Amino acid sequence: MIIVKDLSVERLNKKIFENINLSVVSGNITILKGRNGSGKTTLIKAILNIIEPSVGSIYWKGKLLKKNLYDFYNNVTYIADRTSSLKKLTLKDNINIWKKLFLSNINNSQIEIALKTLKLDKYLNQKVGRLSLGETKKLEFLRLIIENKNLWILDEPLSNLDDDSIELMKQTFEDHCGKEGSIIFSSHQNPGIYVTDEINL
Amino acid sequence: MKFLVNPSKFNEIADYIFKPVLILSIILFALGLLFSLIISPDDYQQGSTVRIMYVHVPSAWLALLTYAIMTLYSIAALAFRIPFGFIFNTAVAPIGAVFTLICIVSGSLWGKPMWGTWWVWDARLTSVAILFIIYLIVIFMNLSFENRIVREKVVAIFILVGSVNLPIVKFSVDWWNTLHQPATISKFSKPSIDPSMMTPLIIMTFAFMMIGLAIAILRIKTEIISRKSNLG
Amino acid sequence: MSLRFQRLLLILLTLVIILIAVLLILYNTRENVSYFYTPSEIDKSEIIINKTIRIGGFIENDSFNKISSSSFKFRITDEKASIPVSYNGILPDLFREGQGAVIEGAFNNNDVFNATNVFAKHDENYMPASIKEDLKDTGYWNKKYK
Amino acid sequence: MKFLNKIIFFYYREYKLNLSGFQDILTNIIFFFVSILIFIFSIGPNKEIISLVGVGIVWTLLLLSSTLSLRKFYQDDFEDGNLLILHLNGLSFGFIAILKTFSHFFFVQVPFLLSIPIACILLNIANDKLIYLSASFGIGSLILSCLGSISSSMNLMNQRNFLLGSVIVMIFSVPVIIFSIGIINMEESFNSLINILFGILLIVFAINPWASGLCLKLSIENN
Repeated sequence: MIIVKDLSVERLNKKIFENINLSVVSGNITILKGRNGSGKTTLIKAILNIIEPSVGSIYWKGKLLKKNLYDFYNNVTYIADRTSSLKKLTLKDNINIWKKLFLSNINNSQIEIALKTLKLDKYLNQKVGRLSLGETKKLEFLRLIIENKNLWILDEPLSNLDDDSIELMKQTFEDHCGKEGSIIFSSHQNPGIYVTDEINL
Repeated sequence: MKFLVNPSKFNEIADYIFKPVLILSIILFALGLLFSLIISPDDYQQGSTVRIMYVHVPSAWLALLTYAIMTLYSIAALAFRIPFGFIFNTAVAPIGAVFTLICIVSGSLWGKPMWGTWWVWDARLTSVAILFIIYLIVIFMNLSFENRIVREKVVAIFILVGSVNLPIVKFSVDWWNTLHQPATISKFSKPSIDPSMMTPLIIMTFAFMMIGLAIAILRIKTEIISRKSNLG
Repeated sequence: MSLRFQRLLLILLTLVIILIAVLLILYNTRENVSYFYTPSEIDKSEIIINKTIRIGGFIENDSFNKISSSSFKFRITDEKASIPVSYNGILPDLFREGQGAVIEGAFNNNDVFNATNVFAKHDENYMPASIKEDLKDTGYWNKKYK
Repeated sequence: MKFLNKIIFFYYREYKLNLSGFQDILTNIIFFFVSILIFIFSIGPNKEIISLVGVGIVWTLLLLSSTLSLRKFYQDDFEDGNLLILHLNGLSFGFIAILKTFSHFFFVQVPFLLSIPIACILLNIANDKLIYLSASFGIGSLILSCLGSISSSMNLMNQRNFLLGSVIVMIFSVPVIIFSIGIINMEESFNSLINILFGILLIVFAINPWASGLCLKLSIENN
């Protein structure tokens, strides 16, 4: 799916990382490891074609990423470290907006099941602002299921999650890889998730 | 012509021409003052107050000239990715602002004897005031962004948006002015300046240009050095 | 359509829009937002009585007479046609014969233009005082000037 | 067809976002009326003066009130990371700028447009002037929204003084004010002045996607 060829990025003449090589095939999980501020988010932004790499190039399905950006964006879901749900609205509205905005063909029953597993179903009519940080982060993962795309890119998904949520996270990752999806995620701890390849920054 | 674009080349040329430019500007200024204050005659209607024109008009031209050059450098910096354009913008913005300030102050000084008040909402004075505010916004923008890359590009974009809007503002202010005080019979009398008053005007304009150039060279060199130092 | 071609199309579209806008603005200013008519432009037939218009021109030499401290009669001309004007109010200090002026008012029925206000502003020609003196000696300059 | 749905559902999101916090729109309108009140108290209730100055007051206050909600343009979505998600959803930055400008027009300027008649009653402005006022504000408000979009996208990364954005909008809206008041006061050259205002709208509308788009891209890149 994605091939990254000796990528290096410079910001204000400071080298953030250099000649990173990565090839993501459907069904495998890549973890970007490194302590805080080691450029994990910058690498993700480079993959998402938001930052211009100074050296190296990225290929999507064989072609240069810049060339068929539209197709790339149709197949990727990006979960940032910040929660993108609208604090002023209720959970229900947020889910509605996501469903409509991403033209997803998910039927409501699947969303109910996901909400139950994430133990968020009882907050359905509450404003997102009242939820705790961990719960809002879990709500963010609901977007993965709603968008239903085959490449997931997550930035620090496991930060401030409790143990059984991490367990749940492992479960959803494995299901997704089972269905020919692929995942790239960054983490500064050691999550103990089965990982096909690893990049240390 | 490389020195217009490449910082290191600019430094070489700058050291080379700085001294002569400075001396030339002092000579021109002395000559200009001599001409405008002593040799050139009074005006038949305004008497000697017309001498303020020899400072007012050149500073207005210089203010516009600086803004035009800054626009060119912004286009170069954004479209053709020439970093020297950003250096030029941050360095020259205050110089343009000072020229506009001189123009406004001399304009209001000229207004006192002629119209009896310190400030008249005359078309030219109003558009120069707006240009001054745009310069101030450019300077404030340079001060209020932390991230250098964003700061440079946003300032360049603002200058470009400003350069598109300036003619519209000038046009609308002129129209507004004729609405309230209809212009003199511009259809009949072309503003004619007697040759004996034209020479000091030209000398003063070149004097202003030389001084502006000298200060610009100094500021651009400091900007280049400051960028090299905190990047290193 | 490749990305580059789409981008080019958008740039072209923007330039076309800006061009249309500029033409629109320029066309509309010259078309009818004229600031004032000149005496020759006003042809007597289609004058609409007491519709406020503005007339610009020179004050005709020795057509200026003062009826009372605040009412005056003079003629305004552009060397092609001249219009009698009656005005009551205070005249601006730069107002004198041969000087440019713009008057605002309306025609009354016996086609005398009674002005409601008069704008006279320093016309922008700068002429050294010395030349003014020479003109005076040669009598070419009109004596009534202050 | 998919693209059209995206636009419609973008506005569904904007509708939900703006109408949920109904008090934001109401506070704008209340700001507008309170400032009219203050003008009345400062000038005095004398009918003639107010009707003479009324049109100028209405237009200035409309301009000031529309610079109030500049923060709501991109700042909130930028901080949530929603701007990036919208981009990854396939909308280019320039296109997001256009959509946001129209959403600002619908949710902020249209309420003002509706509150103009009441303001005209308060300020004793004649009825025919009311028609010209709403016509000129109809076009003028879109120009103000475009200028607001440009200035707020410029100030996304500007931590220190966000007020710079409103100053930018005010400086560039001088022609809008001049020609709009011209339209209202000079009935005879109405259609030529409306065309001039429309010309300015075209220019600003053509610049908006490029300037705002570039600034948004910059801010997300260097966030």
